[in-house]
Amino acid sequence: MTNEDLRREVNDWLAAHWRAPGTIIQSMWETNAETRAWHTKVFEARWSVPSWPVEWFGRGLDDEQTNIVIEAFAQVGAPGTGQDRFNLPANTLLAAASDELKLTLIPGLLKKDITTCLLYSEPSAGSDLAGVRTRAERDGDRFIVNGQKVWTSGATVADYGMLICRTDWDVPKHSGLSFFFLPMKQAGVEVRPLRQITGEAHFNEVFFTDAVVPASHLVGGLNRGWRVLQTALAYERSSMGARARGSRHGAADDLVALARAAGRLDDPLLRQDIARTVALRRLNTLNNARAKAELEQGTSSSIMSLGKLAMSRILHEEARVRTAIIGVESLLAGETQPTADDVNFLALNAYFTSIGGGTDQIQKNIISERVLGLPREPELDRNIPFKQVRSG
Amino acid sequence: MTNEDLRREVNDWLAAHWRAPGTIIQSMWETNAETRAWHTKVFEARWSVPSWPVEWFGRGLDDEQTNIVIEAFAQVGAPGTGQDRFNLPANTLLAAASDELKLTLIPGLLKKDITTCLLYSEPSAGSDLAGVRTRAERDGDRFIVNGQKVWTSGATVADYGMLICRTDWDVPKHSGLSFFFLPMKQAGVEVRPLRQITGEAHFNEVFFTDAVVPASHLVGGLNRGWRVLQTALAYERSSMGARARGSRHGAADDLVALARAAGRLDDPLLRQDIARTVALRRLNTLNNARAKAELEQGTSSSIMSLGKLAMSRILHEEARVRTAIIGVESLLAGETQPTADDVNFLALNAYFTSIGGGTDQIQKNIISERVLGLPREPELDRNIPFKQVRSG
Amino acid sequence: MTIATTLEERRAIAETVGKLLAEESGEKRVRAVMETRDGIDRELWSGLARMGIAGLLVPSRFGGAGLGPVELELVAEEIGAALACTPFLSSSVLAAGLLTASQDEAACARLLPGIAAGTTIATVALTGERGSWQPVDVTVRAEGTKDGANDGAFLSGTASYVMHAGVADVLLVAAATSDGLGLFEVASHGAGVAIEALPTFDRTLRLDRIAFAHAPATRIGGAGRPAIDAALRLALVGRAGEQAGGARRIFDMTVEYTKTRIQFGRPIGGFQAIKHMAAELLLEAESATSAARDAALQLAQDHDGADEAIDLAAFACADAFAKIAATAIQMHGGIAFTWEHPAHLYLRRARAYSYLLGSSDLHRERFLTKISAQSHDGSVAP
Amino acid sequence: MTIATTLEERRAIAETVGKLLAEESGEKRVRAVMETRDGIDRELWSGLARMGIAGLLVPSRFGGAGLGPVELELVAEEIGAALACTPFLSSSVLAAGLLTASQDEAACARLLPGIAAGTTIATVALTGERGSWQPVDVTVRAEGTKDGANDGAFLSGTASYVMHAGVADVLLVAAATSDGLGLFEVASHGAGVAIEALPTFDRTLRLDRIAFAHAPATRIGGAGRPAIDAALRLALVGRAGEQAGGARRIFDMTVEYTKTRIQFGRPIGGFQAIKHMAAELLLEAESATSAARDAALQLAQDHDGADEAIDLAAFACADAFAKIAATAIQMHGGIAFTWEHPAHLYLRRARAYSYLLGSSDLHRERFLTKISAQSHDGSVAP
Repeated sequence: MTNEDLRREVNDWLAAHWRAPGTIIQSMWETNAETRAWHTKVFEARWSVPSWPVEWFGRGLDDEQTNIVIEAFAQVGAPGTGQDRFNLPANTLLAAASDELKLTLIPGLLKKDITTCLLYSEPSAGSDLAGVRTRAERDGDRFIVNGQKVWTSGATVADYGMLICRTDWDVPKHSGLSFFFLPMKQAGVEVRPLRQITGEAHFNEVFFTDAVVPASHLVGGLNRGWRVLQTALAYERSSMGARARGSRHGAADDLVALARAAGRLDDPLLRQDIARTVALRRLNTLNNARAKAELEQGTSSSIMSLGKLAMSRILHEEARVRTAIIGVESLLAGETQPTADDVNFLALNAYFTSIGGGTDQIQKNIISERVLGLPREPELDRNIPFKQVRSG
Repeated sequence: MTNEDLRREVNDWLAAHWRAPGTIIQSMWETNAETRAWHTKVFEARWSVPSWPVEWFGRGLDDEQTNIVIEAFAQVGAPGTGQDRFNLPANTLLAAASDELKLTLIPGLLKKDITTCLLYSEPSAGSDLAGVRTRAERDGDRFIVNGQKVWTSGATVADYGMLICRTDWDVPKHSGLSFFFLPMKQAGVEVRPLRQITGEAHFNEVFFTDAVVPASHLVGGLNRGWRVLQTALAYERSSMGARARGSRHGAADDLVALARAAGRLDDPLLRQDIARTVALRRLNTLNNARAKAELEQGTSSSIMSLGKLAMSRILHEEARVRTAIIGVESLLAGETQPTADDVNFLALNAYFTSIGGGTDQIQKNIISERVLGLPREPELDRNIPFKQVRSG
Repeated sequence: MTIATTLEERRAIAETVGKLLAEESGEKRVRAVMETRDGIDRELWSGLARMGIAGLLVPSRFGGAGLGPVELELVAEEIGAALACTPFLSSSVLAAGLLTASQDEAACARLLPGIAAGTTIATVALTGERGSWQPVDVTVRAEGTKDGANDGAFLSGTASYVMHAGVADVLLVAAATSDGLGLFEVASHGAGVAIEALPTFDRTLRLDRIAFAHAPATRIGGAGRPAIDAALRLALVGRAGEQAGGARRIFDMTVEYTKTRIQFGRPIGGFQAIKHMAAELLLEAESATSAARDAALQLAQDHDGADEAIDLAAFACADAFAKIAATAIQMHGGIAFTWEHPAHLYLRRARAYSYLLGSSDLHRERFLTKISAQSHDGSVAP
Repeated sequence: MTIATTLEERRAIAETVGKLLAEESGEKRVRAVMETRDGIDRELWSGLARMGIAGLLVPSRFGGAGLGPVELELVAEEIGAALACTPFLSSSVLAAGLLTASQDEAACARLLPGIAAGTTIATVALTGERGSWQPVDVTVRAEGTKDGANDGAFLSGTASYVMHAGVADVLLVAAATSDGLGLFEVASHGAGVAIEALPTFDRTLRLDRIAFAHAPATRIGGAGRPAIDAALRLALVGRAGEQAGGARRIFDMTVEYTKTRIQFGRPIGGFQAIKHMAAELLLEAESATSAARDAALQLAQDHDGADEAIDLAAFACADAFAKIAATAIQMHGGIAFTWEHPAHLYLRRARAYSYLLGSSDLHRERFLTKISAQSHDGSVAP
């Protein structure tokens, strides 16, 4: 099939099926009937994952052809394709799960019939994810899970949780971990909302008390969960560099507009601060574009991994400048004070990026080791049985 | 003797002996005839080290009484006393040397007949002073020294060098070091000036080729040099926090005057920068005063050790602001451009404080460990024979 | 107005206050009070009043302890460290300081004893919607008052960012008169006074906007400006003390946490990234303490350089507290991103106090104006 | 004026230049040249001219390569990385750019072939003692010239911070005329021209002050302002490229050093303090490269946003280079405090280029003016 044929086919299909959007949800954590219906259509027409093999719901297209499909969908604003590039759970399954599990879960994931959540962090394992203490113990053809996870988005609605947990305590920390797709809707799983410093509760704690996961839902093999997790984390990191949450009321996103509204756009100190901050965001955009271009040209790019670190800096700097712009108004908050509320919210929420998904400090370790090739630090707990590792 | 008697005695003595100063040198590294003559008078009248025991050139005064002597000298502007508090080599000897060596060297040091230099750093041992590789080997009643030192002030004129070197290669790094007072004026010692990034040559490299030091010049015992060095270093660090070198032409020390001269004192950005920077220097002064007061009241003070780190920040910040003040003029340098020359010199020379005498990074380690009690990092080379330690 | 205390006496006062706060104003209590309507801990305030803290600055002839800026600063360090919800800064510092400086004996006799006893809560309305705490920002105007006349005045206009007006018994209001800024006493529940609570980001602090519509008022003292300046000096010293104390407390909590939190098999305080952040913050914390204490001392000794020292403390303490509170969250990691962890309470306070009573930029500008005047004389090198 | 090149062609040009510089302009050579009176490496310049670099921007009909901003930026990265002592920026970018933009065919035919061949060194006098590179700063005045007349003019006044005037054959001078800013050609050794070398902090860069006293001059083109703006745009793209290249080179050298320097029994690059500094600098280095390349691309494509992109690159690259060069010294420790180590050469260059052709504050102010105009239209969100 020529590129021209393909372009025609996808455009024809979209012309025939795509209608002006209603309330289709883009979030990874949520779904609704309309979203499910459209994604099912896309799935059945094999547009969901164009580059995947034909036997696994795809069309076996190459990169260039996949781009044609993605661009065609983007042109009309239709979601659902390109999931071979961004659907984290589906990709994880394709790469590491048994054929049985792939067949069980992937169609639902691509059709957005199934939603997932991430069960990674624990109170005692934040930066050090390889130190998780949630345990899964074999019991015939299933595993029994006990322990606690934290910082889980979408846990209240998710059908499955992507769970990293310990299955062997007698080997070093990285060698005793396993990765499961755990059914969330069962008695052994309790979800409690976790209130953030912003006052919101977008995250949850998840408690497992003899929760059950079928042995068939193990991904990547017993005690081989660390590698599966690494793939999933790299994906999460690169996505955190490209986007960040806006404000609650939209009253403080644009620094120039904020300064103008405050009557302070002529303040020479603020002008320098604003220029510096707007520049940081532009530079990040330019970096990301260059990274993308370099990857497409086959050059490996060192820039990609910088995105999350850059975004953290951007968000904290913007927060500082916003506060300087509104000044004393930052003493206020709440619904009746949308500007102050946004400024204060964004200042606190910046920590979501500088701490969540690996702190800035962890990101710098990763960049210096994986991109620059600097030596790892001595790790005292790397080669001893996990049960001898200190925790606290 | 009452405090009143003491005050009278010292004032009477000064009235009888002190004359308006000619060219007395305050530097630790230099001396001249007038300096020697005055210090000899002070020494013979036992004012050099008032708190030292009577058998060791002092008067056995307590702290309060010593202060009376120091204040009396300060009031007329006479140097020479208080060497019990600031004469590094003399104090090192009193604390750790044999009586014979004390008698040999201390009088000359107090009288400023003898000058010294510090032989600590090596090309391969900068931050890691315990990793020095200059070796001293026993040969009867003397040691033969081979190796190289760097960053030595005053080496061209010094009579003695305070040398830390390795005397045992089969024990861990800290346990095989010895501390000597090495005679500098001998064939085995070659001094080569070292040009700094400022273009000046205030430091030297010192090369030892079968240099000889009498065994009697060993201080603190064989292989017990590390502790002697620690005492000397703590002294050096605290003194670096209190003072820093000014500019070459005195054209850029005062930021306000510099901005006024440049006609930019009304620039709102510079005003904030200058205020911030002047404040840093004031805060350091206040911190030092508080540290001194707390020490005098017997409270242990955590502030003292912050001085060098603070000074590093001050010097770099001042350099940044000075450059912003003169702007394009900073492209120039040299004798015909005193302002630009000072601004550029001070910008480069700031690294003397942020690197010399222990980098900022080493200072932060020390502060976090010794003041805040945070754990040391794992040290891979601490408990193995030094000859197995990696170098480079 | 200052009764000299010895160093030991000062320490004893601070220690006693610290002990009371540790017992009666722990985090749990602060969180409970901050959710109440009034936002102040009346029980704690009674206890502090019994110890003489409510009347710390009130001259002894009006029932106070008659102490000065040095003691104020030390007590403020403790109050700031605990984030105690009291009208200390509003009633005992700003209002008491303003009354004392007004030299209006009648007004002092009328109001100070109650303030010192903690039975009267007074507050001061000094700034308008711009919240600059600069005289030019006063938008309340007085009418019907004659020069020096003590009654018969009426106030109109708006004052904002007034601390604790909602719980105050007495409002002291700066208003424009025909002879410059004047001070007025207004009953908080009187006619023509409408107090609207402002929703605050730092819930341990309560602010109100007051609209005066021909509200009957009693003039206090003569020219208002010198008394206002005197009260603001004290309030800035108090603010600096609270900031230094708050900064030190959250810093200490953070360092302790890094000693016990284990990741990668060892305490995170052993990693250089954390160690170096801690060392930098120690310098900030110590500098804030030095600046606050020096400002207090200079003011107590009525030194020429007092205003300069107060400006320095104002921006140095504000910036240090903000930096320490912000970095503390990062050093804690995820746990400090939860509502239940106290770190964000300190960050909220640090942000609020960065603008309450004037911004750091403003204080830096003032500081530079002063030192550049000296530098021109050649009298002082910076 | 741009002959489109493919990505591969561009890379090939940059690689060839990089190879020549690695062979002919190593650190030792740079140090030798920087101690000479002229301060430029004539041998290297001949080599670069033979490769077409001296005439990179010169239209092919005048003997040049006829390339544009994108190729300019890539070559500048290599030149900046090597701290090569050449009149590239002064002669091949500023002067060639100014002549081309003047649309004065006669002047172009007279001067550009020599510039392209590297046999003529031209430079541009654009700024006065204030060194702002703003039109208001031009203090040279032309007399006796009629509108558009090409000769008979005389220049008086001072131009400063002129790159390489001491070795230039031809001076192109911006001067005030009765019809606004005009451009003039002056023989560097002609009557009424006094060139005084300024002692520079960055010895790889030479600057001069030129005093004109009724110096005979030939007018070039008509209105000077558009040509000056065009030349400055190119020069800022060239500067950004040199800065990005210099930043990257000293960064790479520093990272390599930390891998081999052993202290405490392991490479210092394994300590978090060093690792984290390196990670932060990588972000700075990559951002500088992105900014410089984007500015070049926007200018090449004549996009509306080109000026904005150039302003952004101007301050982003200047600040990144300054930060990287400064931090590199700290990361090296004592060795980089010696004259013999190359780190300070990069710091000197970084400091010099922070003000040559305009300061970061100025470019930020311009950038903000542009984006705030758009934000007001609602046309672009920043």
